Amino acid sequence: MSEIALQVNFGLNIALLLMLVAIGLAIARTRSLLAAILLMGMYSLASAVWLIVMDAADVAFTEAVVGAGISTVVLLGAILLVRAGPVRHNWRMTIAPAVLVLGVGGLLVYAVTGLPEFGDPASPTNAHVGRSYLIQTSDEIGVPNVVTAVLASYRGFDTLGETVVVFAAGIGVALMLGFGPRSNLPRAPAATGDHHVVLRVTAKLLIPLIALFAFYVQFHGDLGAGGGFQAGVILAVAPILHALVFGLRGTIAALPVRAVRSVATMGVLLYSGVGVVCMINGGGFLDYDYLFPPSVEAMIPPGLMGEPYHAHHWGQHFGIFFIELGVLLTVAATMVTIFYGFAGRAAEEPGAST
Amino acid sequence: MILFEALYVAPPALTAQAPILVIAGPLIGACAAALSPGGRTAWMVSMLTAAFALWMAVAVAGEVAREDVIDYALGGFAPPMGIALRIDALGATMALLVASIGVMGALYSGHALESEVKAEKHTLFQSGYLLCLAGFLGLVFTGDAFNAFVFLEVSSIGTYALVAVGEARDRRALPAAFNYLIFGTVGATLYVLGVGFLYAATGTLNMVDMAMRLATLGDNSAVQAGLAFVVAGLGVKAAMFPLHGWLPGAYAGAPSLVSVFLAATATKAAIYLIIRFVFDVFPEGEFGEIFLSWILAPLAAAAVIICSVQAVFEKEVRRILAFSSVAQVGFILLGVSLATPAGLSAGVFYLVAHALMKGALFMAVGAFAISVRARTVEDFSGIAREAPWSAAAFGVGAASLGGVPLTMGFLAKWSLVSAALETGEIWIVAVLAIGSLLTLIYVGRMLEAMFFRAPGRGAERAREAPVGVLAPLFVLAGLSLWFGVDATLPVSMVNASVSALVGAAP
Amino acid sequence: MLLAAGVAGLVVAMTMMIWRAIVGPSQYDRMLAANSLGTKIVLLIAVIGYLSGRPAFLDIAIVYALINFVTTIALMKFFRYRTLSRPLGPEAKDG
Amino acid sequence: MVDALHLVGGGLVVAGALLTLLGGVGVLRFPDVYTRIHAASLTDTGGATLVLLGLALISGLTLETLKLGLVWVFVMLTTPAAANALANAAFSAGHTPRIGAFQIMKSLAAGEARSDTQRRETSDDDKSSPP
Amino acid sequence: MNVAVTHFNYLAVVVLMMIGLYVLFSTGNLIKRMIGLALFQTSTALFYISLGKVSGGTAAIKIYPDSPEARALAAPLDPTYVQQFGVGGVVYSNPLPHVLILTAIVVGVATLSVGLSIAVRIREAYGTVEAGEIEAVARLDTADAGRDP
Repeated sequence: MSEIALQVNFGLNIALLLMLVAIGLAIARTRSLLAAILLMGMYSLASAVWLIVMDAADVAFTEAVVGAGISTVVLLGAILLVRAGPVRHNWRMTIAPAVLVLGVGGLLVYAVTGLPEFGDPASPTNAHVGRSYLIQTSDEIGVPNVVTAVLASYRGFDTLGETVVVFAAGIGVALMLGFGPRSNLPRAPAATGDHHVVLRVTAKLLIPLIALFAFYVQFHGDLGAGGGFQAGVILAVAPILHALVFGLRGTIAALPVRAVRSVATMGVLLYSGVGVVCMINGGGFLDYDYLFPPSVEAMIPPGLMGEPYHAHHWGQHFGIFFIELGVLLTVAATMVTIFYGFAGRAAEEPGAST
Repeated sequence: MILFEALYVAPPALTAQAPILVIAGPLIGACAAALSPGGRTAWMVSMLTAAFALWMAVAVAGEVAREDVIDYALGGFAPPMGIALRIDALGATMALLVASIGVMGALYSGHALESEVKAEKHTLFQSGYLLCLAGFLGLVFTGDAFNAFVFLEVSSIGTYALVAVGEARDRRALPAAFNYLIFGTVGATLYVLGVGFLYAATGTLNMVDMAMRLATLGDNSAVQAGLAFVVAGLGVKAAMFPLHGWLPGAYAGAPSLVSVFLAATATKAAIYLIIRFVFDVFPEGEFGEIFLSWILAPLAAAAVIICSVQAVFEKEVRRILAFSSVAQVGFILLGVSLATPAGLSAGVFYLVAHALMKGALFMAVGAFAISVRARTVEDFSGIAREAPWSAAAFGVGAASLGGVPLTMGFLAKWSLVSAALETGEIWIVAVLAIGSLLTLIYVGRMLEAMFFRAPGRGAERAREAPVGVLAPLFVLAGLSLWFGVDATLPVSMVNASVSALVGAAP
Repeated sequence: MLLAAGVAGLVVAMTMMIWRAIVGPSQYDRMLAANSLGTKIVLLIAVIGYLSGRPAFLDIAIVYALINFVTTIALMKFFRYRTLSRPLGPEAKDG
Repeated sequence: MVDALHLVGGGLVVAGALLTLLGGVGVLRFPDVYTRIHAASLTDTGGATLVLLGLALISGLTLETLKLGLVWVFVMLTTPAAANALANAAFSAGHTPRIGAFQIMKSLAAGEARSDTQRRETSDDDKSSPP
Repeated sequence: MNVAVTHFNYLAVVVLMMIGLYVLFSTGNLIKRMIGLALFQTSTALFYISLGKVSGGTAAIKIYPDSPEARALAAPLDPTYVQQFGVGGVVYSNPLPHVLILTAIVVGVATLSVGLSIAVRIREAYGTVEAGEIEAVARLDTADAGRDP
């Protein structure tokens, strides 16, 4: 890194934030839902670059796959189902919100003046707990990616909650959309006269690559940016792409709805099961140091996994491995469930489509 | 506490882990329910899990009675680094309340679901129900501000869908659920924003650590706004007066099981968290006092008056009960805003009383709904003749709501009034009196229609609800009565709770 | 220095895409802008990674390239077929 | 030697960025969707090739180079495919090109295609709604 | 220094939040409301991330101390600054907000999908997703409540 990199970071920060504000204003202004969705996707894209500038690589990863990918697809699925026209504007409906928003904004500006300067390394945020994580991770967890260490180990309970939130969303969408008319899913077309050869071939090439890449992100999460959640969403993208290109019918035949739902459940069970195993072995819930009973731990030769990974970290490593796997399963399966819900609900009456 | 000694039969190994088992039990149960082959199995899973959670909650309460405060470090990391559960007497009381309502709801769902939710949805519904239960229990136990947000969302996301499932009976459930989702998410986001400001000021998310650091820091604009956002965000969830717009529709539209569960736990858990922040985390000083007496108290008073009036003019029974809930939240917050030990314990006692009686009332309405599709007070007229037992339970709940002597509601109102008199805040006494009068009016309207009129169109076809529904209903109504006569148990728990809080009172 | 100039060029190009997305006029212009913005962001992430000495972030660029494609397919299905469940192929009812 | 590689790599990155910039100008200035698609996809692939090649020169033979290659493959696969899909969608939705032989033929045939296109271009904003 | 400069990030985030809230409350269209809600939630994420940035820092993925990479990262910074705020010779940004926001983003997409699914059902039950029209129908429902269902 050179001095110029710092200046570039500074400039990028400002430029990207201004871009975000511009996109936000455009979203507020547009009356077309589709335009709003497209702009929202662009907002996510731009904010993810900003996140990289802010050193939040893991978050950028997530925002990229969730904001630009899954959210856009889900929103598209939704506006197809509601067949909404342009948003109606009513000037009377703009005054009260404007007053409210200005009030909240005023309070926020007042609050912001009390914050420490942006980027201050000595601010309470950066000096207290955050710094302790950076210092202690090597000793206590032993993975290079501190974000993964905090996510999966120090604050593993939050992550369990997050996984459960995803699971709950899957249940919610299934309750709403899962039992409706999944009638007449169209068959795959005959091969003749197919003029989407480009897309079909590209998709065929990409789908296995996407799955492979998901597993790379999963197992590389200790060392670099990535982890169960990101990998889960990427993994879900593979069947979604398959459904988009080759039709939902074939995808559901390969990955039945119930099976996918069960996988989501298995993920949560795996995660909480790790916690319970730790408890049975005498530790607290999710205390991975107790993942293996002492008798097993004693059998592990100290240098087995290389110098930094002494026996104490064994449990942490495997604990993180298993819970990230649980997150992967739940997230991937739930995202597919959600997609099934929106794509599979054939709401249009015959002939209603354009 | 003798009761706990008697009930407290959990083996020591379980007791040590009881705080987390209270939360993890329903979580794992939710998975099992989702995997189970049919609605019946899911219901059994639901029952077992809720009972397990209650058992563990009792164990926790016994432990708290002995040790005052339990800290449970998750993942083996001490608090500011890791997440810790922190349970004091108030938390234990709330957990007992939530878990008991959870068991009653699970028992009740055996029959109630069949008439209101399509059979194919039963497994997922039970799973969602257990997730909500886990969410509320986690919310009550956690000692970490951000973890509270996660549990807030665990419970909320499940709740939105569960409310919307009520569309099978009443399609107004759908927009109500959507409204709830919008309000709830804005509330949760405001909460996160507030926690963000507090985090920026203190650098920690653990509530105890945060309180310690705030005490030395004093307040600056970030802290003040942070607290304001936290309370506003939780206020949405707690249906604090101007932020209650989501509640009437949601309670009226949801399947009756969900109404029971929400009315008895959702707003209560949020109020609990408000109390937690106001008394444990807020730095002592002018800001806290100004907040309590100039913002919280007037809003609570407005809620009592305005929403009671709305309840008086409402036609549909469920909506009356829903508006009444907002008004009763006002009663509770009035007690809290007094910030004296007496006021606080009156507020907490009222909270428990309201949970029991509102649970009983919604459950009774659900019991009627099994046989008849009645909505308005007119529809319910004369129903007491066709379904006497459910109506009797409804009557007990309504009497408690109206503050008739020998019910828990009476004791609650009485202690509120005496606490207000003690502080000399006459206007609060006046508000309480007007509110109680209005409550009597709408309660009287419902009871008059049910018990003293000839059966109307709807009530003629009414039949008594099955035992599976009557049993939990009678437990809730009976508790309202029993605690109205002999309130030793709740009073001792509430007093313990308040003495845990009041040291830090502003 | 050169990399910084590259970043500047890419940022200006991004701004142009955002402008195109805001003014439209048709939805296809917005789609084009979104897609092209995605490509530029892939490049930007790669260049930032080298500039700031952490080239490991290329993983994120890869994800972007993938996601961008999926989104575009979804949008195309939106325009062509008005459903996400239909397979691609000869149009049954061209619209 | 290393410095020279860095210099050349940096130069390629700048060239790539300039190419995308040029494409951006095209996207802003060209008259209709098809020409804009043309400008964007052409410069995107070209610019991506230059930038990624430049970065590869800078990083030398490492794992990162492999990833750069992967990014390049993905961009090369997806950008043209997306452009194809986009143009296809626009065309089948009835968007008429404003320049080129197609347009001339059409304007000869109809005599009023220009105004037709303009109307379409402005009214298209709410295409998400069913007619 | 001027607050507008030192707190630029926070102010921009405030503007984004206001935009999100405005979109949320100024439209009756349920889908657009969800978009506004998503915008509001995302801006909270940006707020947290801004809090965790340390100037001159790098992503919190540990680099082996004294490796060439670590030295290159520390080179442009003041050595005493690195000494005071760095860990193993490298200044990292704060990982905790990143973890929190990972969770928040997940919650955001969960809310979005549940909200949209409810909106879809509303469209099926009411034939519209405009809040005003839904309310009108719901009022009729309420008025109907007295009559036999």
